Amino acid sequence: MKTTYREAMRDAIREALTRDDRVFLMGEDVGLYGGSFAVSLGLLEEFGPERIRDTPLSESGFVGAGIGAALGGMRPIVEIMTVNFSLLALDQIMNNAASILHMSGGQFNVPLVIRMTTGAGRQLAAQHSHSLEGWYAHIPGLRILTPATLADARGMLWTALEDPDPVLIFEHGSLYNVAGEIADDAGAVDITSAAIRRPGNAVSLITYGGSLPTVLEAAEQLAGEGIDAEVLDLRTLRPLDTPAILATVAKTHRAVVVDEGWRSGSISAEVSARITESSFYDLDAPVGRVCSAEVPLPYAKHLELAALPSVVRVVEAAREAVGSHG
Amino acid sequence: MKTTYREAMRDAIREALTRDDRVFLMGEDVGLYGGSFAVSLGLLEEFGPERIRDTPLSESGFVGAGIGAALGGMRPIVEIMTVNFSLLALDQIMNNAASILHMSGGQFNVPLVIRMTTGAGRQLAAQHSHSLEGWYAHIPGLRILTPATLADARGMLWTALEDPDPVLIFEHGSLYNVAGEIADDAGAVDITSAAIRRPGNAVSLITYGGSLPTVLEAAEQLAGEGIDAEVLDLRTLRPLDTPAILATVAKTHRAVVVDEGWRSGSISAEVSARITESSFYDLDAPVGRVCSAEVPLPYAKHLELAALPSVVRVVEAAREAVGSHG
Amino acid sequence: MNTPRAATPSGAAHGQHLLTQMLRVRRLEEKCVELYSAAKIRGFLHVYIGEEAVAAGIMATLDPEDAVVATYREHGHALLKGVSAGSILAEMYGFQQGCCRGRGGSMHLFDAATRFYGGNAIVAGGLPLAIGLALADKMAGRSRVTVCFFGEGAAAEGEFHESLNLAALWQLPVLFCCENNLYAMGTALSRSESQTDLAVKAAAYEIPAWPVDGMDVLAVEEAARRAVDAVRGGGGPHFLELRTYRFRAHSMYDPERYRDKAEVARWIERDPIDLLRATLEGAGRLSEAEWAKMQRDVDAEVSAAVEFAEAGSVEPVDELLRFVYSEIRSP
Amino acid sequence: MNTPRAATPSGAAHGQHLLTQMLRVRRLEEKCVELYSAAKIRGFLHVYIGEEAVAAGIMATLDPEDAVVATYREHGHALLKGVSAGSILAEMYGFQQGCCRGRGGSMHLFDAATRFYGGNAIVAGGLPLAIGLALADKMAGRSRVTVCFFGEGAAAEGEFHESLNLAALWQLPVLFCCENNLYAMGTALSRSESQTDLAVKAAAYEIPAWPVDGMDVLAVEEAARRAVDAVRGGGGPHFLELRTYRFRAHSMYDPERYRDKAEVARWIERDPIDLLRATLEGAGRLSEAEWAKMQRDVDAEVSAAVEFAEAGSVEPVDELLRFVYSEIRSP
Ligand SMILES: Cc1ncc(C[n+]2csc(CCOP(=O)(O)OP(=O)(O)O)c2C)c(N)n1
Ligand SMILES: Cc1ncc(C[n+]2csc(CCOP(=O)(O)OP(=O)(O)O)c2C)c(N)n1
Ligand SMILES: [Mg+2]
Ligand SMILES: [Mg+2]
Repeated sequence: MKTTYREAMRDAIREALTRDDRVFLMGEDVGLYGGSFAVSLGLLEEFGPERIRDTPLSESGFVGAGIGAALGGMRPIVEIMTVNFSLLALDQIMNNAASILHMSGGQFNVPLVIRMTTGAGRQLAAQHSHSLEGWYAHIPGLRILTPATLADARGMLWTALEDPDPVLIFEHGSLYNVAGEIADDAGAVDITSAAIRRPGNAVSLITYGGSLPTVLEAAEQLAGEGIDAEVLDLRTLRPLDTPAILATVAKTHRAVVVDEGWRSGSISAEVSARITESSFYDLDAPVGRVCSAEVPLPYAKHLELAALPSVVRVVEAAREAVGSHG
Repeated sequence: MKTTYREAMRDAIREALTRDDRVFLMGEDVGLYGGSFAVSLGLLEEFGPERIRDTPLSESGFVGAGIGAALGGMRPIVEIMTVNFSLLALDQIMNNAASILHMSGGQFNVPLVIRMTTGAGRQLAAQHSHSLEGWYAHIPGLRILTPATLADARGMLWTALEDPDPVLIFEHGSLYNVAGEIADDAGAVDITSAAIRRPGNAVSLITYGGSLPTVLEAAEQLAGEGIDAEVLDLRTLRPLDTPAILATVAKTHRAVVVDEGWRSGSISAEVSARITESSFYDLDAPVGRVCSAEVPLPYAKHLELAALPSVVRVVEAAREAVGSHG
Repeated sequence: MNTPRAATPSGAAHGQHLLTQMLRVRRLEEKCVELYSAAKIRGFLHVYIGEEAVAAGIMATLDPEDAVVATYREHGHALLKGVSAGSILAEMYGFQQGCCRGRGGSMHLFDAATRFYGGNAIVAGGLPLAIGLALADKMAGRSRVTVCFFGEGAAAEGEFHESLNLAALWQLPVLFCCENNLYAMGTALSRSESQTDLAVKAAAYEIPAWPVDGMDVLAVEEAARRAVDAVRGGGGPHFLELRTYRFRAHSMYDPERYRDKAEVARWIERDPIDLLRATLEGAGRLSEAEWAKMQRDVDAEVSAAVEFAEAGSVEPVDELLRFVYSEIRSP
Repeated sequence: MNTPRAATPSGAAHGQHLLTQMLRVRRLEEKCVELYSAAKIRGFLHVYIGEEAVAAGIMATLDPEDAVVATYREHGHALLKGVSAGSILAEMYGFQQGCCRGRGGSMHLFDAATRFYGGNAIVAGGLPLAIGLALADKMAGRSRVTVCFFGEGAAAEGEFHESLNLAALWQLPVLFCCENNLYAMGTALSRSESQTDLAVKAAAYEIPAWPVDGMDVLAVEEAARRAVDAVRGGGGPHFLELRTYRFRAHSMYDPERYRDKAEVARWIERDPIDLLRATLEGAGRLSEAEWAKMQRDVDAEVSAAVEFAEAGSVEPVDELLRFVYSEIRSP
């Protein structure tokens, strides 16, 4: 069936609301406005204002309320309009959501899902262009999902809601309009493993989320040059599927990690470090990284584009990895 | 002259207040209480309540006020009692302090210093034991300092105050009582370069802050086993002194990075990735990492100790690096 | 250990029950201080001595199914919600017999059986949780109450503001109990709030709010009963400002430079235990012998708790990584 | 472009000045919308159409040395604080001739020369900055005022609460200007605040606060003058609730499902420009010819600004990493 990423997310939310009446959606403008990215459009009419719950501008308050509601037996889906505003809720996310299970010696789990839009690319400038999903992946107790495909947009939410622990879902803003086919009976998907989106032998391009289309395009271009790249979609940034990472490197002996976070301390650094730790003697070249420039994202289009990972930069990094000899 | 880390910090603050009347100290209980770690003890009497300014419990508010005051021509030192509470101020730190210079096209710099205590080791459990300085180092626009020695405790603050941009100083709680000698005229120190704290040839142990004493002890023990480790104190986590990192690796061909952050996405990952990127062919062994276990820090002493980097773990990692052959 | 809601607040048995509850907290806290000095307990320790009337008066009005969220000064709240003194002490020993298997320590007592949701060491961090618990009850149509304790220092935090607004806007069944002991560490209320009348602050959210003499357990109980009944009856959030005082230092590290001994002494004259005892004795509702027995019983409970804790054992180190993620994943 | 403080608010010249100021904002905003449709401007664009009386009335009472902090809906504030229309438009074109060299865009206009401190796209994120600027003035003994604009939606955020308390506690020279246009994106005030009278909220911090008809620029100016004088005179923070309305969508992406056309139409009947024009004409203080000239002048200014922007150029790409850290480090 034809769908878009946005519709797939909406169908996933609708399905969850229908299947389990402990589920509700809460966030700024999710109801009457229809969601700032129109993801929840129409759901208010369908499910009413209790379950499609508009909140005031109080990120810390309503994220904390989501944690409390989860402790109280509900299965809240909290929408933070964008990752940029999630900083206001970080105390609740790290000190409560991620810690309560442990602090309570296993007594209280927090079955909460937090969704947020992430990423740059629309000239929204420094305060509205963060890509922090890799940064969030530093926090034990959280599970971090980055659906990049229609099937994952459709399927990750339900699995996340079945998870007894807090799950953060990062939806890249550039993906909402992506259209394509999914199976008519598309549903829950596994949220523990990475997926090979394009098999290849020459170099592993490791990425996730909003960068996946860029990387796939780069892989096509590389194929035209006779470089057969394998593309691994991490899907889940915490916990990382290390075996899948090591498996692709064992096959290709070369890797480039691509993500939209700032380079220093990015998830790419972690992937690189793990590869080096475990597959050092498999490697024929240093692990490359293509990340965002270390700058608060500029508004001007040409500068923004220059700051972000691009097909050109991925292709260059792949060529370099392939050209090196260990 | 004899001093302690705590006194050195206090002397540094006193000197700054004396030298420049744009400087003031602001934070929770910095005044009448004397500072929660007694760093500012006595300064209220000396400088009065305007310049040793107690704040209500409002981390976002007073950090933001510090940013505004810096924009208004002051040189504020904002104390966040501990890094754990800084999460409440993250929006101000990332979206304002780190971004305004850039968003304003270079018009408005933010000469603000934020000090906070960091680290675990005193059985304070999950919400009071974070080590997030490496995590903060992800943010462009910030400078991240981690004084580990008495001279740095004494000297980094003034240099930080002279910096036109926001500087975060992380003081590890376990260091305050460290006593020793510093030069009578000890003063401002450079805040851009890493420092070799122990020269050696066999392996580079790269660390900073509260882990430096652990690593130095491990190096002593390794020396007893005939392994001559070089110890590099990063001192500044952003921007990292990459040349110093590469130089020590060029010398020893083996490296272990030690830090108290959770392993995934730690600053150790970044150091490891940089080494691999730039010195891959210098390396005789994969870069090792000794970090904290990926768990919200437990209260029980034996569990907390097991979670943290220790002399034993550093020694083992160094031995492994030395035992490997590339 | 909870008083049934139907209890006559003025009966002798009831009065003695409240006195016992306060005494249990007092003796447990004194023991904690002793054990801290003996290095049996580590980390931060914040005791509730002087403030017992607050937790005792409020808990007396709760049903077992009601939820409590508290702060790092929560041993008394945990005890009076029904967590055993033994499992509290064992927790502070860092033992697996502790209510959180040694993971939480003094600042993070949790107990699922009694719906005690911590133990939160981030000032004001518990308020959003409390309204979320209340939201869950409201959405599920349950008539439970969630009680949230916090210090007056928390009132300056953004999370206080956001939580009160959400609770009022959504008319959630939550009772905010602000323990105004006049200081947040060393910061007096007047140095942290432009408006020092906390009930006025709460009323600005359209939340019914009133101040209560927090040294008078009967006054606390009466106010709490009124508030809890209103909340349970669908009246939306309520707010009590409990005017109290901590007799001891903020924590074990506090040199108390910010207040003078005379002030402390003045407050100690209104020791909530002494006050109720005098009232009961004056009314002929507490004999010498009853008082003696009460003390013996409480001492026995605390001694037994210490014994329980002393007999505890540490969790094997290879359990370090447990409880980061749940072990049982739902179907 | 600022009106000197001594101006007679009732003089014809002054009335015409206010009208001009509002018209300048209106025409610039209309041009922005046009340029957005033509894809010359990108990113998010939030226009101020309908709310012009607020910025015009308040700016008229400020000295050049006073500081302004605003939100992402700040083109008008920037313009009336004295930033040139050309450099504002060039900024939205992403050009180096823009006031932020193309780094900020619509939501982040900054200007050192006029003490315009942004342009902040985090709701309530500007409030702490504003009190910090005021703190700097107070500590340095300067009698400057900092004015902080924000929407009523910001009132639910924790940073609002923390900032108002700090400002009042420390008696800082800051004027809070809450632009209550009734909606935060699609969320009506009554769906976001338990207390919808914002002046009452502010008063709970002991901050003098009063509501003002935000469609009547003379009323705004009068209230602002009173407040600014009080602030400048050492009276501590003040708070104005400006009751206004945005005639257009929240941003360029808003389908406006949350309000009906009739409501918008009712408010448009009180268009602040029409209102003042009618008042001036009624009082014989604005002739047909003067109005025609005013429009021509404003159109000319906007056209010149467009021309300036169109002639602009992009910063070389190798400047990407500039302005992350300062280039000149202090001695
Ligand atoms: C967000 C945050 N900031 C600072 C602290 C450090 N701290 C711990 S307790 C405390 C004082 C709190 O006072 P109050 O809320 O009145 O409670 P009390 O201790 O008087 O019971 C402070 C500042 C903290 N735990 N959390
Ligand atoms: C902290 C934060 N949360 C959410 C948003 C998204 N957002 C942008 S504007 C807006 C509405 C703000 O309304 P209000 O403060 O009333 O100002 P107005 O747009 O009406 O001028 C929202 C929710 C944001 N920018 N910042
Ligand atoms: Mg207190
Ligand atoms: Mg509004």
